[in-house]
Amino acid sequence: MAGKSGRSINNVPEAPLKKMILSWEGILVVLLVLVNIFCAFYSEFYNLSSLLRQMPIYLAEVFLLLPMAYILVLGEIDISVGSIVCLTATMSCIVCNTGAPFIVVILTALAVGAVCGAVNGFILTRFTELPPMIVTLATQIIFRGIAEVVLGSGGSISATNTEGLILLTGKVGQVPYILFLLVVLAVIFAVVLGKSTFGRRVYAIGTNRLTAHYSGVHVQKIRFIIYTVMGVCSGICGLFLLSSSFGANTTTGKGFEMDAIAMAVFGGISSTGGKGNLAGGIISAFIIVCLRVGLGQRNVHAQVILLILGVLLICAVALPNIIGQARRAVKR
Amino acid sequence: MSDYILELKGITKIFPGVKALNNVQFQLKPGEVHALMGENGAGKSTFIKVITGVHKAEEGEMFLEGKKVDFKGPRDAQAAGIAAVYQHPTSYPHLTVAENIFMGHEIVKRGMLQWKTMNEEANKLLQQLNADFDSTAEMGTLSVAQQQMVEIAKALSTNAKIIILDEPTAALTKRESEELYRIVDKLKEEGVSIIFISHRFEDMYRLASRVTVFRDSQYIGTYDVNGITNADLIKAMVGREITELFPKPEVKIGKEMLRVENFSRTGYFRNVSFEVHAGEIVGLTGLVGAGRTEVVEAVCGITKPDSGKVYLEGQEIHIHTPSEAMDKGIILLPEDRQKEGLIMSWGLGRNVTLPTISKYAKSGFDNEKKERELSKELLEEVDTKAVDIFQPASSLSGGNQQKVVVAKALSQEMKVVIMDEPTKGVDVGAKAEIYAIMGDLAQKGYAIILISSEMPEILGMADRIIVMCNGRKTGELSREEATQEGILELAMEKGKNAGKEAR
Amino acid sequence: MKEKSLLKKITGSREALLVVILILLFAIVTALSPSFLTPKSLMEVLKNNSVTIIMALGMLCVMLVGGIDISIMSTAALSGMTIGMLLKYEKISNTLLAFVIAIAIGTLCGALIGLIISRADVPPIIATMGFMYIYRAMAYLVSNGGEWAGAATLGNYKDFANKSFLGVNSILWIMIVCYLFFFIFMKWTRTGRKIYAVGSNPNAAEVSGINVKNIKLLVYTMMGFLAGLGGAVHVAVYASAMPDLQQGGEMNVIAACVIGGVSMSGGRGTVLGALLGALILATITRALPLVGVSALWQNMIKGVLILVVVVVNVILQRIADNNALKGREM
Amino acid sequence: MNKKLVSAILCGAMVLGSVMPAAAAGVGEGQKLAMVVKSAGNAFMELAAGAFKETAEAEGATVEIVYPEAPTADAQIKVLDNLISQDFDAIAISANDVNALQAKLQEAMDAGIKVSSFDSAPNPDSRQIFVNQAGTVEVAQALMDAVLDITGGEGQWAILSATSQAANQNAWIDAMKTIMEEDDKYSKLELVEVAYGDDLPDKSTEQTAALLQNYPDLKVICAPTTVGIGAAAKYLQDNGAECKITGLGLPSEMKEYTGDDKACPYFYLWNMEGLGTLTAYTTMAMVAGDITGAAGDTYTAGELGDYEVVEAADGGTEVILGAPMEFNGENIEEWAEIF
Repeated sequence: MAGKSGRSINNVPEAPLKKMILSWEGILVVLLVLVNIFCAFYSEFYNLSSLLRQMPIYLAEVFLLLPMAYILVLGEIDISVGSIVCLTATMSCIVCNTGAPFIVVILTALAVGAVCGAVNGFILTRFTELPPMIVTLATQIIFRGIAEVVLGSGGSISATNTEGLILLTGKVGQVPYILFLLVVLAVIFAVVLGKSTFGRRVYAIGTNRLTAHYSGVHVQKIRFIIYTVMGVCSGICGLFLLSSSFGANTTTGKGFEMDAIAMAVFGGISSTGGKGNLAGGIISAFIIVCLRVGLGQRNVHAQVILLILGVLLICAVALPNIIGQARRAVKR
Repeated sequence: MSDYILELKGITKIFPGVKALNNVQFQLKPGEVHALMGENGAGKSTFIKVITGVHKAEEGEMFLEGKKVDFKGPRDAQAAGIAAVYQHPTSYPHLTVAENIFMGHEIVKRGMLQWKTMNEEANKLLQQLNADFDSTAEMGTLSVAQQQMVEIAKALSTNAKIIILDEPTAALTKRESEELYRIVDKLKEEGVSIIFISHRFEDMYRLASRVTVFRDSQYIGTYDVNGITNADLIKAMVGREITELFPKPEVKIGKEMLRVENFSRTGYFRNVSFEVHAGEIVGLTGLVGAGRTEVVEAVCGITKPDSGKVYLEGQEIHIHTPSEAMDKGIILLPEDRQKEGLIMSWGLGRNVTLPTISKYAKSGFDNEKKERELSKELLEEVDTKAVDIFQPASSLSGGNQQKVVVAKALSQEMKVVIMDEPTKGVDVGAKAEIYAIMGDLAQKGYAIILISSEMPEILGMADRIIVMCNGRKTGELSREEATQEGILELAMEKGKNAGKEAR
Repeated sequence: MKEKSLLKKITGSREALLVVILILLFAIVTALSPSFLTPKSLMEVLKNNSVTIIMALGMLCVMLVGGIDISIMSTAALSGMTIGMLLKYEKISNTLLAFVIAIAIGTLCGALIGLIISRADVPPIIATMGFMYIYRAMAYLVSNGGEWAGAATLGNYKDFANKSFLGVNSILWIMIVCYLFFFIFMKWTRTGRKIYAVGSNPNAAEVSGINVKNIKLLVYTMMGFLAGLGGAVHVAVYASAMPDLQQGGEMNVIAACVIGGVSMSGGRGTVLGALLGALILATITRALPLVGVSALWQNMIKGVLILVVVVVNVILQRIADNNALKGREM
Repeated sequence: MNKKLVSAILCGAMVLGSVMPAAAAGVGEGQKLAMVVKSAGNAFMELAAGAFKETAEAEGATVEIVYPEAPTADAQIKVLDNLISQDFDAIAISANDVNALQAKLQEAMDAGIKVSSFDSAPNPDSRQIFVNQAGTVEVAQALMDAVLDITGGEGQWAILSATSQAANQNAWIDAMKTIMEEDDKYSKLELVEVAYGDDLPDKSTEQTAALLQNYPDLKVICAPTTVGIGAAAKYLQDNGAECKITGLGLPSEMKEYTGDDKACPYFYLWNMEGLGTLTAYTTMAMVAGDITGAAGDTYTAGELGDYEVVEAADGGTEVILGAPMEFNGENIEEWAEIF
């Protein structure tokens, strides 16, 4: 080739260990340990078994975090998930009450979730001009609205056939099934996002959508898939909520979208797209769960807990920026 | 009173980790057009931003009409009569032309903006520039050339004594450039001093009386335009001699690779047909907005054509998505490197492998080792000036970014390579290298389509030249019969075949 | 030239389109329920949606610079609750003073958000999500954990919403003043145009000497100002202050702006558009129970209508663009 | 690094959040009781919670009032999980949903925690007793009679409820419908609509306005919810409407609107503080083993007197505080001072 200067370009990455310790995830792990130490001192009831016992209801929300991380990496947002949770819980409860085999109930939840997610995906990929925020805001109202219609004037449905649901709340020793399922799914989602070609393309779309399109990435297809998976995971969340309350009502899952987004952002996944990874999101989810359990065990006022979470959230994003700015200022 | 209207001495500007300007100097005489040249990354743009107060220099002094000045921000420079027209139009697409012109120095009475007066004033300025649009038009609906005109009108509106034009012709076609020359001449007559940055030698010869050259953040020298040869100037800029700018190899033209028939897309192009053969470089030219880019984007599945057929090696193919085009070996190097070609915040390696990542992945999971090796190999093949494959694409100069785009194309199995303005904003040294790569690809037997607005480039590299005008193919010239004038005539054949006159 | 004037017509007629939609809505609702189109009924629509209508102005500014603020209703709750408690415990009794305090609190809250967003580069959705929790929690703390300030404890303040000046209800006056001010501010002042400039092209704004950070600070502060005012108006209109007032209402404000043609990516949107968007939303809310839609179906239909309005907007825009292309010379 | 600061702030916040118990001697000596309310920021609940805490602490018990983060069943499940971890002796709860808490409350009962409920009952399987503020039928009867009285015996009326899933609201509405069907004297009354204001002032106002526009001859709106009655009363009074309002509300909220010439001639409520006190005694009696929560149990609730556990309409058991109180133009001033 002409003009060849024989210049060599380095392709050996930095030592991964060093990178890992200095990363946000490293800091989060330390924080997780600190939070647990703090909680153990703060609440006399805080121990592994109480944590494991109280965890399931919180973990149900973490299922939403997994695909939400993908959506945030895309640079988008889905605020309809809480309503999808409500609708899936409602529909699967109805199916459950007909005495259908439990597998049918599970499939119903997943299918309803998938359909809702696909509706979001369809509108968003068909009308790419529309911002996800406004579309999912509308479907948020619609999905919960459908649940309200289905639930009728009581606004609540209770499971009469709880056999299968009890199965879901089972435990191995002290460890609830939900934790196993969550860990398995979390590993899958994290690896797919971090290591697979699919994940790489998601980052490409989130960083520069146009370049991704020109480079042959199926932008709309990937968006559609992710929104649909978001729906499916909402279905899983709905199923576990159903099993923890043996019923559903019009407020089921309200505000879950914000919780999931908060966990992801706290974990270093930027809402502007293209940045962060699921490991951080999952660690931060556990930090938040542990903190809520620990504070809750001393009956700290719910609003105070939310206040603390709000402060933490802003600090987590603002402090690194402020420190970075200060560092740059000092350098100059 | 000093001889110079503007003089800068010993300017040093440091960005975190880089010395962007190292002890440079510059003198501007009243009423002269002074060209500022140098390769990309030589520090020209930073220097301009120091003059206009956007950046503050760490060291050095600046004198305006002999008086030492110290700008705290762009406003101070504006107030002192310095106006700049930046390389990328710094316009507000959602606002009207008048607003864009008067942004920052609006006409205000009792705290209220005077829209009527501003619109009228803006129209006057636009008339001076022979603009064909109104001051109430929305900026985003204008063409790049028109936007450039607004920028110049903006500079005029401040009654500036010194106007800085940073690569104003980069996005302009020949005809539009002529228009710009006329405006600059007129400004000169009115006694305005002009600093002119450009990669085009023709701009410099046409306009400037003196030229200052920067290289590697340093001042190299100031020359009289009449007293310096092309070769010397290139040597000053690049630091070495470039023997041949257009190394067009003699290649035996092979069989037909790609044929496009009666391609149409409403509002963009109509009934476009052409073909490319193996080993052939076909130049596709015309004015900006003639539909060149739109045609090839439709061929590559980036947009959907309304009608028409595409044949690859004689077989009709149907392409619906960019990835289908790539699978078939039709590779597009897009026009806008930063927005379409590269992910600027990503490392070079990942950029190179983005289109091909799944080809060597193991059951959907990325083979990072192989990926790193492949990207190193490809980046070295095109001789990218980079330290490692992890550095972000944004850290490279324009020419090297273009090389990464080429490497990205090379990672795929190619049959037809479409290069859309591959040397836009690329300095002269890197240009030659890109032409060399192009020639090399042709020699290897790939069919190449070169889209370009630069006449010398088209004339120098293409075997066959297709000219488009207003969405139609207006002519086809062989290498031998092509002349600058001939191409221009075809490119401006506006309305000759079209039904009714525009407007 | 032809293409340009066509495009201009389309962008210029966005508001005209909204007016058409609004008139259509009015016509349909009136046909189904004639009592809708009476001055009294319309006045109620305005009054009952005054908080959304007022705050849409602030959201317009925030969205013009490409931001978003989901903490506004928490800010409103904090300021509304604070004056509610002050009035209840008779620390203050003057209506004007109450308004001033509420607005001051709102402005402070907004300024803090603006500082975090502009100085620490926190994405707006994250920063305002954090403050949504924080300010709401503070509203609870201010209310001593959940007291209400009811009509009886609000003294003269509660009568404010029923008073009229020059035959026009005081709440309507507030809206008129706000909209007039913003209409002039956004169109005729430098600062107003700077907001558009920052949203349209932040880099260019920086280069041309606009302090982008301060403009961002300004819009969130203005949003806070209006949120504080909204809190005070809520307390006046409903004669009660509760710590959970207007919870979830921020989405109405955002929806109003988007329906009104305000772009979420910044740069595009007008005061008139925000007003029309808010009015369309208000009409839908009002109309659903009026035309006899069963209570159970109301939410769902409201969601569908919002979706339909934004999708129809996109489709019309596409048709217009397509026509513009067809009109192009070849 | 920066996180240290954050945890320091955290510690501060948490210290604020915890409450030190006060010691005394009484029935509740050494008992650890928790009350779970529907949500924070509900003035109505605060009255009962305050009385509960005061009464139980006076009797020597330790009391925690716990607030879920949102007025939903999910949030209450999280709170219950926390309480089960903490070895409470009893939980008194006002349920956000009839059935949703069953699993958790059963888990609590299995762990030996006594579960009483007040204000809004969970289903019979998830509680040991329900302290009913006023018998459902009694409330419905009172409201029906008020409607009959205010309409003058005939005409249209409507109900403005809270949310469609509010358990107690639905129970009253159903009971009112039953009463209306069973007795001939209500035959000239026409219930035109049940509207839901979601306990939001703006939505309640909107619904009230819609009711008036759709049914110009509407004579009475019955709103068995505090936010709804307040918003509707304000709307009716501001507009000088012919239509009157009655229902259940807080005297302090309704003071402005109550009286013969005002929007609300009279309305009802039980003694919210009494409800808290009775819940406290009932809960303490259960923990002490004086009662099991079965029908027929009797116990003394301090100065409130003796109470007997009876069968509830839903198949569980309950104690009934007493008949609802009527608030009218004559006594509203006096009661508005109290709650």
